[in-house]
Amino acid sequence: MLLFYLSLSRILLSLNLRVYYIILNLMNGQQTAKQTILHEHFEYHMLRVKAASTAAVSCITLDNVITIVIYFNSSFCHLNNKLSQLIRVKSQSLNMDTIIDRGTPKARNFEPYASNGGSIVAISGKDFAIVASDTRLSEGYMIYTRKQSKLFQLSDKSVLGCTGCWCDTLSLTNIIQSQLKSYLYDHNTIMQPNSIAQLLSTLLYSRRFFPYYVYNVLAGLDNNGEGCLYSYDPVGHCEKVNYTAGGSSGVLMQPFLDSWLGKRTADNPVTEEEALSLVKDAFTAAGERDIYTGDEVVYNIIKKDGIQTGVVQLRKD
Amino acid sequence: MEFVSQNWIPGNFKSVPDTGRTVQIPSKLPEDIELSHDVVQHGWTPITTTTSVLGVVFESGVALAADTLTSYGSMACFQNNPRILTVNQNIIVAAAGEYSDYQFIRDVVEEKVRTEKSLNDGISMKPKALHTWLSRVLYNRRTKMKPLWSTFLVAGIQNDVPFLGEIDKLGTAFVDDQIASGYGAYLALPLMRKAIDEKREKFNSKLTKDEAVDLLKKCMEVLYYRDARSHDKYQIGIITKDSVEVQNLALKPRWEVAKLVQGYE
Amino acid sequence: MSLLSHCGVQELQNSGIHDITKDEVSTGTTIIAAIYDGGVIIGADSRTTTGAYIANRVTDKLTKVCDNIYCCRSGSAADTQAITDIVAYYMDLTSVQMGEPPLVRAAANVFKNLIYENRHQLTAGVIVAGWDSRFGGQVYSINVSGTIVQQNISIGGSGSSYLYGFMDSQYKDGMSQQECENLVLNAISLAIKRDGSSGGVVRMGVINHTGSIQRKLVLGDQLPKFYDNIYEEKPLISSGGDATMA
Amino acid sequence: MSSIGTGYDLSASQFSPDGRVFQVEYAFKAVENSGTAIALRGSDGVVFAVEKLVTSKLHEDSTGKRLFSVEDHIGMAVGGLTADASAILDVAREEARSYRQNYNMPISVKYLNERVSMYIHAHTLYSAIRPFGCAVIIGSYDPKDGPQMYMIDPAGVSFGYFGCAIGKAKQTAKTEIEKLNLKTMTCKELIKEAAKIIYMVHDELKDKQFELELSWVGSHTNGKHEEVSRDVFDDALKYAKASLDDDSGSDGE
Repeated sequence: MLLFYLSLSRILLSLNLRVYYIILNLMNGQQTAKQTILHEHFEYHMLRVKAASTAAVSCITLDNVITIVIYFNSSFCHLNNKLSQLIRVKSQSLNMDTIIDRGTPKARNFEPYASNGGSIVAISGKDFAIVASDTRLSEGYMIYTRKQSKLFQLSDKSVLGCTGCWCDTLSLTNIIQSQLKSYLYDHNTIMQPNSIAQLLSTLLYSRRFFPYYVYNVLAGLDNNGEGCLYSYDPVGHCEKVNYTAGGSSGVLMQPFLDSWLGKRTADNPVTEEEALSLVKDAFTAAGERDIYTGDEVVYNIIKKDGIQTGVVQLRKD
Repeated sequence: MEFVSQNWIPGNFKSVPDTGRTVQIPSKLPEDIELSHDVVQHGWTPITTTTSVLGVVFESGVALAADTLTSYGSMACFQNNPRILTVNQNIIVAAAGEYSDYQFIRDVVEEKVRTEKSLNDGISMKPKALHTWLSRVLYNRRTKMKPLWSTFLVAGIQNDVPFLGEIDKLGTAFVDDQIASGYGAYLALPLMRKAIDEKREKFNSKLTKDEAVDLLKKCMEVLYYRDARSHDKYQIGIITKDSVEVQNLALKPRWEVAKLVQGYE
Repeated sequence: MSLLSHCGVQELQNSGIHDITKDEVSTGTTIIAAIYDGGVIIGADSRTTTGAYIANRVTDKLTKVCDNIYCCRSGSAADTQAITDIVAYYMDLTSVQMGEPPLVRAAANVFKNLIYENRHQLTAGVIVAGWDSRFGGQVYSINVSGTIVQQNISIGGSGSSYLYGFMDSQYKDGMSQQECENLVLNAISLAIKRDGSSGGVVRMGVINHTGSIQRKLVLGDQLPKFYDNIYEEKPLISSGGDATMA
Repeated sequence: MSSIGTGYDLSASQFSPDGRVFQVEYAFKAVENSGTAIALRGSDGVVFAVEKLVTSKLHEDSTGKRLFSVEDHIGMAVGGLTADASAILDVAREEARSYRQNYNMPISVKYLNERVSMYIHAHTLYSAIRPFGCAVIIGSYDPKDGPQMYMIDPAGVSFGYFGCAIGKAKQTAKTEIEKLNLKTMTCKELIKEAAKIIYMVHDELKDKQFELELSWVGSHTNGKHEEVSRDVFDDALKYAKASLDDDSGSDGE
């Protein structure tokens, strides 16, 4: 698809057709509020654009800007009006500034963060990396849903696990995903896990003073095909590790992993089977002691020939 | 507040107060100086509120329920404020929380739908798109610390499959087969989960439309008994592949149990 | 001082001395607007307070937006006056643009937009009432949070808490003008009797197809009288040999 | 044309010595090159009919429409440069949107007409911009005000009409419209007449192919502007063709 877009754009440009750039800024440029477009809404948008024109459409998503590049013959220029109207109305409907802007008010009773629970365990090995999360999404004593995986597949070589404040997780992962898409369009290659690791750190630190309240674990296969694992704090500290546990049961599971894996050497690497059973054991134990971890465990095993997924049942009380 | 009076400049009285962006630089001309005192802010809390909202997926669609009461503190202020919105043939939305924020979102969504209609290209919004859009709007507002104090349930049919999702005032968004907000999460959600699980275990199937509606009616009755901000008139919105309807209903509460109670032992 | 104080939202109080010069001037108020069979009746008390001090005892809280639309103000006097001025300007402009008197619905929506968008800086609750040839008499209630609700009868201000039950029991659809006037007068008088922040005289106005308001004034000493609930010591019932319990 | 070569027709901001603005007059010419569009205002609504010329057989059927809804309740027929008309449609929609946002009510067609004609007129005042090469007809129905219809020309001048026509055959169409007793006729009758007029004024020699577009707004559509249903369309088409055959038959006698 991408190559199609790239080649098409070159052909169209060489034919000297008119090129229209429509830049869609779906928010008001506030530094603190990064706007991302989740794929569903974005696809809906593109559907409309395609319906309005018979011309070629390619698109690049950035974190808070969507650039839609539309190539069409100048005789179709009235379509441009349609598109701009469509887009203008949508961006206006998001303009939520007050009539008299007296700046950001001091909201006294509003807590912008929630702790939505969930845990992540990840272990890397010689030719694989495994990352697992539970599927309980909760707040306080309320379980929102029992089937929310917290793993985000970023490419066929990397998976991100996030726990913490779910609304921040959604935003952060979508920014990453759109950045990765834009990287793909720019370079015609997927981003390697070590680069994603740095990107994630930078993104997190960009909100140093109003952090994304998210604990991240990035698992992947590096350039040599070896498992790699990066663990983060909410403001962007990044550390390459061999195994880690995070989230609401992080403190319960980390010592367990330490006891099994802490003294492993290169001569005695952890095997895939061993890693998987450790992950299962860790979650089973955590489910017994932590009300914010439970329901199910989903795990992704990243290997050179793809990502293998599985589910294990946990306590549902 | 003392430091405000130190920096107070007579001609500056009418200037727009602190925007929180600029640092005060005394060497600037008076009209450029923005005072750093607080605007009188009333607490960022909801005032005209509505209570729980429920949603359940059944085999061919989704049903939502919400009562029509808007409270002002503990006062049952407006008793006929509907809060289930028919967006289009694909989507219904229900809200809980601050009613004015619901009215705001309703107006914006209706505008989106109107624009969509006038384009006349045969494409209409689907529930996942609206769910996502709402999650972005609410998340942006919470990030600006100007939240829209509302929880929304988005229900509809996405490519022939029923869809139900929630977004809260922070932008926390998720999808499930049964969702309840507020008091409903404590009182109604267990009933809903039980009904759905039982049906699945016994018959390996989902609820039928009638079962789902009956379930919601039962839940609304329980909420009426135990939620002090609830009300006996309510609406149920039902969306399936071929129909959207919002019914106005009134509870028939049972109080006979009162006859059995005397004294406090 | 805010409207919220009576519904449990506490404001920070400085302990001890109360400095009335630092308090906002607010119309702790009773306001009413009700539809009758040919138009609307609006009514209000006349007390404006600064803390417990009565800053104005003969205030006019029925404020003209344009000839056929009035609003009843409650909350901060400054806020509501400023908003009303803006809306009056808008409506003046639109009546020229449209070539006809503005619609009540339009005015109410402009009020709502202003209050909703600035709700965290303002304390303003208004009832917009009026008559237009398209929809007849209308009442819109817009409260401090910017919720707008069209109603047949709306009550507002601190005194309204004492009136909800009374209004639910007394108001009927399709009342005559006289019935409705009496109801509004009685209601405000009752609220004045129980609400410390309401008082003074009762001002009323009738808006209908005539296109302008007919104003009425009932002075504070001419208000209807109600039961005073005064217990008078009665002589003991003499035991006339009747020992049964009554 | 007398204006050519005089140098007074290079800018919309310059008068000719005899007080004309040639750029605006050229804009009128642009409208006169397009297919005919008519609108008739009856007792219970407004009907629109457009002769949509099909310039290539390769076009899809529904492309290049010239009947639009500004909002649910207002219809718009356009003639002239479609791209310009599309821009006007955007402006009208934006007006309707902001009106609704301010007043929570649908915009009246009278006010919309004022706003849009003002906008079009503003484009006839400056040298830097080109006047709109299009004319638009807007129409709507309201239970209280009844049916209303306005036509705005490229100069920004607008009037209310009972019947109006723009485009190539506007003169012939107007003559035909004048024969109708518009004030007493209903939409159901008018839609047939409208179809007939479009078929009548279509010049088969110059413009080979065309598509008929029909829409209406009135009490029978609950004040909503809609394309007419398939049945109504077919009936109108049948009526138009039948009466055309009659006419040509009588001519032959």
